[in-house]
Amino acid sequence: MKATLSIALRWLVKAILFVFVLASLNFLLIQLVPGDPALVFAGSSGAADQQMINQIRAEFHLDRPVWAQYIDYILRTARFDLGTSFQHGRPVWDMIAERLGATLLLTGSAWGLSIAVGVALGLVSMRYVGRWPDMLVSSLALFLYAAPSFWLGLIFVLVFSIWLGWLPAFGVGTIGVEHSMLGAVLDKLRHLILPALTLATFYIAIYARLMRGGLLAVAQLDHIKTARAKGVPQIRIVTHHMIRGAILPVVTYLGFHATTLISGAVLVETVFAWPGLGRLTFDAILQRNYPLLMGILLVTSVLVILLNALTDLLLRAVDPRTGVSA
Amino acid sequence: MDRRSFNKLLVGALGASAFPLSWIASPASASGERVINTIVNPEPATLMIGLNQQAPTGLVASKIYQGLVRYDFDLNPMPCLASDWSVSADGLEYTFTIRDDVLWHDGTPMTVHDVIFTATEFLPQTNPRSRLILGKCASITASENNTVTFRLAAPFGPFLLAFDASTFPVLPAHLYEGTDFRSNPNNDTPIGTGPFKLAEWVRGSHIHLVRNEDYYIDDKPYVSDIYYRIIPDAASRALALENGTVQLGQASDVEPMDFGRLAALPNLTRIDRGYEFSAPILWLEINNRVEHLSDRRMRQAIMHAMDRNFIVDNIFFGIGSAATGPINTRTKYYSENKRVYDFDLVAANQLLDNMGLTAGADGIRTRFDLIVPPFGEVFARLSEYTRQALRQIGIDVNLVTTDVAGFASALSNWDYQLTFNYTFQYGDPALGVARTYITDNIVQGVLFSNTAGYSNPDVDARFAAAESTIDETERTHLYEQVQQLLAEDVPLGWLVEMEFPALQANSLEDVITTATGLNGDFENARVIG
Amino acid sequence: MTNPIVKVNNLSVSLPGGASRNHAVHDISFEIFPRETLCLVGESGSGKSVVAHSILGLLPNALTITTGTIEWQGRDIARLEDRAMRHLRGREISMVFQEPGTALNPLATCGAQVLEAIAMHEPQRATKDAVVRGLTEVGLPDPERIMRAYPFELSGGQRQRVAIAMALANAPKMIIADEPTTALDVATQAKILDLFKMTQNAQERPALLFITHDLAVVAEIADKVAVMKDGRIVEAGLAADVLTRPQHPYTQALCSAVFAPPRAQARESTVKDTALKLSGIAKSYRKRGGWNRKVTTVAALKPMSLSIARGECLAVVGESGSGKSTLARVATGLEPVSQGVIEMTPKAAPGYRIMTPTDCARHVQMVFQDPATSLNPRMPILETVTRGARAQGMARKDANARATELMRAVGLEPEMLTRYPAEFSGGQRQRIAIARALMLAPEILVADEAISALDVLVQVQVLDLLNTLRHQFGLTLLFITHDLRAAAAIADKVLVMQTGHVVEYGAAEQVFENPTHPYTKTLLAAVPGRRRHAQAPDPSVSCSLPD
Amino acid sequence: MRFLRKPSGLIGLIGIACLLLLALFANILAPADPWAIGARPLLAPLEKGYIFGTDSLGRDVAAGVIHGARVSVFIGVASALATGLIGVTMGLVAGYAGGWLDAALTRTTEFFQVIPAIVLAVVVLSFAGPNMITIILVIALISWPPIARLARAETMALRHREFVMAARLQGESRLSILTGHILPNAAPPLIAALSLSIATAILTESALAFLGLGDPNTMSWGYMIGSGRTMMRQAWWITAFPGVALMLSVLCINLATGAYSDDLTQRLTQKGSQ
Repeated sequence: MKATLSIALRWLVKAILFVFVLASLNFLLIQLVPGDPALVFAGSSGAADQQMINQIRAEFHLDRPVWAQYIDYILRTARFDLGTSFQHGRPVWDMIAERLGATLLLTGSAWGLSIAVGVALGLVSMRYVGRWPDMLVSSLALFLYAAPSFWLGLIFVLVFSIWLGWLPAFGVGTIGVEHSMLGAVLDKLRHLILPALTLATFYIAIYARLMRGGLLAVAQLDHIKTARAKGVPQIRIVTHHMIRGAILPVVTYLGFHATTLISGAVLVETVFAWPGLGRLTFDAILQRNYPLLMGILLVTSVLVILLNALTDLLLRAVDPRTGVSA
Repeated sequence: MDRRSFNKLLVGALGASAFPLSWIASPASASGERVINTIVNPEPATLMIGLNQQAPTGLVASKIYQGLVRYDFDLNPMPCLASDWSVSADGLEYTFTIRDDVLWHDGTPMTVHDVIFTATEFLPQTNPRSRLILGKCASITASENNTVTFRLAAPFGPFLLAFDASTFPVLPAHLYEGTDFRSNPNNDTPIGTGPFKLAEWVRGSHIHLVRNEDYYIDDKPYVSDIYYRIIPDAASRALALENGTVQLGQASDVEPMDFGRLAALPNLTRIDRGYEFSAPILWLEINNRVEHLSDRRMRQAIMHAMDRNFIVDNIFFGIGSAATGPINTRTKYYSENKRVYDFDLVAANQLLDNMGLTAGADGIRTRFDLIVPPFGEVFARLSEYTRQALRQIGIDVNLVTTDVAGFASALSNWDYQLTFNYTFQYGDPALGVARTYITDNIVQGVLFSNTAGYSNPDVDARFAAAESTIDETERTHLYEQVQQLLAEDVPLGWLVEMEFPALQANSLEDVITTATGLNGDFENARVIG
Repeated sequence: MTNPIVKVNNLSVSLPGGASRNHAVHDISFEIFPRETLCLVGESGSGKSVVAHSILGLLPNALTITTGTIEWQGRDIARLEDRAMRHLRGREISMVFQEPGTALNPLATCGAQVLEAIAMHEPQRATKDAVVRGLTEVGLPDPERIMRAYPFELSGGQRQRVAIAMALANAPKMIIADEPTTALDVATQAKILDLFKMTQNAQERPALLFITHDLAVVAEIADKVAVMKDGRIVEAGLAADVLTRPQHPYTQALCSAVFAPPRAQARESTVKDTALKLSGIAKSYRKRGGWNRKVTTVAALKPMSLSIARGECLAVVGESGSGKSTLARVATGLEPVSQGVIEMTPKAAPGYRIMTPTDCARHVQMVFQDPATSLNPRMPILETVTRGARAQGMARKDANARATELMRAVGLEPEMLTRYPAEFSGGQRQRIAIARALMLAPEILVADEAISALDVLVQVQVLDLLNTLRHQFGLTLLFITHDLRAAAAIADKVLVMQTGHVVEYGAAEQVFENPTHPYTKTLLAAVPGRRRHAQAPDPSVSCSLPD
Repeated sequence: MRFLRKPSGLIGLIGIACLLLLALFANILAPADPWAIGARPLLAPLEKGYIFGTDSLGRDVAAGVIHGARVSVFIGVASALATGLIGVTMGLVAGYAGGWLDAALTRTTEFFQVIPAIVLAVVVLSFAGPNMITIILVIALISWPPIARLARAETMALRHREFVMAARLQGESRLSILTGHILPNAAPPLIAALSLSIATAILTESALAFLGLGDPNTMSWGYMIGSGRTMMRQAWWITAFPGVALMLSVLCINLATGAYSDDLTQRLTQKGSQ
């Protein structure tokens, strides 16, 4: 037990150090972006004069030297105080919390959808390798991989909500309409289908190809021949001997996919008016909203580290060898 | 961990994420028959209208707060919180009689003290436009029987046009006096005197206003709920208007292309009133300090080269009309009597030849950079059109894109050659037009000032004179001369008189009754559906 | 006579187009009687493994049985469809494969895999105790731990025992063993062969079809033997007859290639100065702990000292994991020593001095084990051989000339220099590796298992080449091997290592004739073919290495 | 080039050939400047001889698609090369050097992955202004980490190979070993990954243009999709045709690369040299 504790501790220290370095680099990165938030804030209010701009600059602490701002930022981050957003005058935590729900719902379901459908397609194409289902799945995967997600989203909106009118084209839920508990959930799901599908298409293709490649590779390993020599039927060979090995590349990709989960969906969020963190990040940059942007980057990176740790654990669970290899 | 448990993990992950906390509470709402659903875009930063003059805040908060007066379509003042008003003969004293039967949303009675506090302490600190106008008052005093007197240092023609809800929102002294306005907790729960109160604000989704039961006009407002829905994407907003989920929207909510189509739909009508107070002009911003652009003939050639009707038809899709000069036809003192530049490539090339700018082998006389304003598709198409139009008279235009912050700093620090810009005219040239052309408003680092760097003493003198007299005929005469002078110098390439018509479902009535249009307080709005 | 349990008659299996020959195996016939062991022997590519796989229908889909039948207890199973064949596999005929490392499912515990073997055919018997019994039968010490362990946590020998336990799980009538001991080192090989023999004398012992390339193993275990070459059976019969009186010339060549039991010849030992001196050297590795294991340090080489005289050949023998390759790596400077000093005395400048990296390049070179990866597949031979010399500043013209000269020295035509490694056989590639090593005229040549990956006949040729080159160029040879027979054939001195330290050192004939250390004795005893010989009727008439 | 025998490889190559032809001879195929406002706006496809119709300013969509090919191919190939340059060097050095340098380079790779692509894009583009060069730089900065990880894995696998150790023993310098031995053997999988990154680069460029971060002076498919977005209902062709062109070219690149890497893995497993 003591070993795992020290390992966990070491991992924690490494994670904190990584976040600290990240926070500092975020700060540096954003200072590089030209343009002055005070001007943006004043500009968009339709009328501004020098006094107002100075007033804003003072209020946003932009008048203090950069290094002072940096020290202040690091100290506040250590206390988990992400400061208040310039334009909205509201604590960054609240703004992220509101959007986090929508983001996790969208990217989470897209993530789940892409794994489920991707792995299933991989299995189907393996089962009928060389025959028409395999060709169909491979070309479908290539098509999904090639289609630009935002263009596909627009086509989905054009077909499913404008021409056919089956699904709502935007937003997260119909507002101002009387809902029972179940009705609300159903309504959210109806709104979720198109954006989640658009976001998932790209990754469905990847997981299908990874799964198919994984299965083909495992099929050539010796222990499959041993299993056949033991008289194990083909179905059981696939389920008990092949899938677990073939899922390894899929699980390793999960780690990489996790990094894009949080703010990778800005395109889909733009097309479907989905109030997620991706769109918020994009707007925050345009408005040079430093505290909000740095808050999002910090939360994203912490989440990514946690997700990576999760996928590592998953990888260890699936393949005990990873624990030992040098 | 075999396949079955892997799937269980998968389903579990999906299930957990489907019930995030902040999502489940979907708002109950009153019966549907007296409800207005409309759009606000982008989501306002705050609803405290005293602190923030941005458009979305004004759109929503104008139902919660009220000014002393409101203006009819011809910009004549009408009673609001002030039941009556009088102007002294010498134009120096304006006395308003304040209603004594008004309650704040939290039940406290609204008094003269609130007006004095708003005029002397709150607005000068937070609203640059009010600060400019209130700064002209020598004294602001309350006198007996509920009246407030504004004593001007010198006569100021358009003074009466400065007391609507956006320029002069009356604010609750009992909540803000002696506090730091910006960090006052009440900013999250706006308390006004208007016909509607804030019920709920779900960030990223909608703002729900509900009827003010103790409004000082008994039977008003007729509508029970207003929902401002936050829809970031233009195509989605157009769809909302089309399928009726939203009954009210304005031209800037959708792309010009969609507006024409939506207006033609049976369930929607186009309202061409309600933007007289803002009535902006869109112009090609020309940095008069840049070589060649400082020469009047180059600017005149550019005016000749831009086909303004093509722009109105194909970029604004009919929402707007060709601009002829610095003052919008809907603003006071507009005058026809000035030089107008029609679309004439021969004249344009002639002017450039006179300047001695001969075209090189590739047909190019000179090059300019044009910054594409990052405010949507209209400006992108406009920039692309300008590049092709000026290409025909030998001027090669290189487009430069940037984001809001880049645009703001380039424009205010004069770090540009060509771009586009527009400002609201607030009904009177002294309020919205003069600031763009007078020499002493050339201030670096400030937007909406004389960024082009144009300076003409004759123009300065006439603007100053017109501002400090209340004699209508003299003001009309002076502004006519200003328009003639500016038409000769062409400091800016006036292109389009922007219009902001509203789109209203047939189920609504009397929604737009004032010159501020959708920024009115919907006191008379009615759902007849 | 009871009829044979399996009868293969004129079996032919076709190869896909573009292969070296059109048939993997052609017109193969043999019989195996109950409780009898038949050995199929031949070099790699002779088709012996194809025969084994075709019996159980495990041929890769590129190969198909074209003619012939395989009768199992009177029924032809050559083209049996999968469902019926599955009833046979693992129940009546089971199979053990060559690579213990990959034959077991890496992601499942050994216990689960043995249990599965039983559960496939007699679910009611598939209990924990049955598995424990199976594992103890194959001589695994701690069956409880082995059941829960994953294959990668066991040694090669243990993994092969688990594979055999799986094969014996349902008391099959026949076991097919496809080179089960080739990947193991000598001592473990001996134990596994004993295990197979032990299953032979059980009362209901299964027939055994044993595939191998090593005649010594045939001598150890076979009742009958069939010798295969290029897909045909060239000779077959009782093991004793075929081994002692080989008729077919190919069998005779094979027999002669099997080295005589380690009876080294006396060598003239003119004492010369010491070429290489390793004093008090040791080497330990820091193995990075994984998720829940701490960082551990492994002492690969415990402190030892050693010196090699100029022109002498020292053979370092020991099982895998004994530290002999680490010694090679350290001696060539490929890896730094944890402690101790390595000194050498180049011919040109006598007198000891500490070996520096540039010394390695000029004075010490190495020939590696696996011909497939010892040459860069993407580089023509000329470039591979001359690149090192040119890096040391030799002009292109001289380097090419020397390369041509060395190619002849190692018995290859210089025109081959322009070709790529893929176009050469294993033996040829090892010759090229030797030519590359000699390019810089080193004084010390280290051969780390240089011949163990080659076929028997080729091993002999390469060993002869090393010997002749040693004398021709006056090289000092450090020959590292696990095969005592090869060591005996070439070494002047022998050093025996066990788990990182030296157990015995001395002249070759002294160590092989009367070893002092018990470990050396067990190693010698484990050399296959040696003991059976003892019981052979006429020990003098045996395969012995013509001098 | 045996992979041509596979149908997918063939289709892919033919597609790429057409794309290159389109890109190289753009001004011959469509002499009119794609930005020129020549005709009535919003003509439907095939109306008045405009096969793909015209957009909201009356510009010929077909000319746009053809000239767009040039931009996409150029940016695709150039950013793939830039990605390869950064990724392979980082991967090789990290894989071969090991120790603290490896740790440092891997941390940098991780950092570039954690930072959302959009933030990186805006920082670079607003700093240096969007033009062809900065867009290529941005795409390279976004997509080099996966290439670096692949190159590092390949190098670490090859580092302990016997022919590398032999080269070290022969006194070859690190650089000569990296370029002579490691790179040629690591090349095939890297080439497959890099050709895939051409496809992703084209997609990323179109995404940047869609978000308004593209180069305003170049007619690219992404720009056309973005500009037609708001008029999807009345003028679907403005968005549809560049979208289809974009998808077809990415599809062909994937087909060809897929066939090449399948053939490659087959050759490697047959030879069983690994």
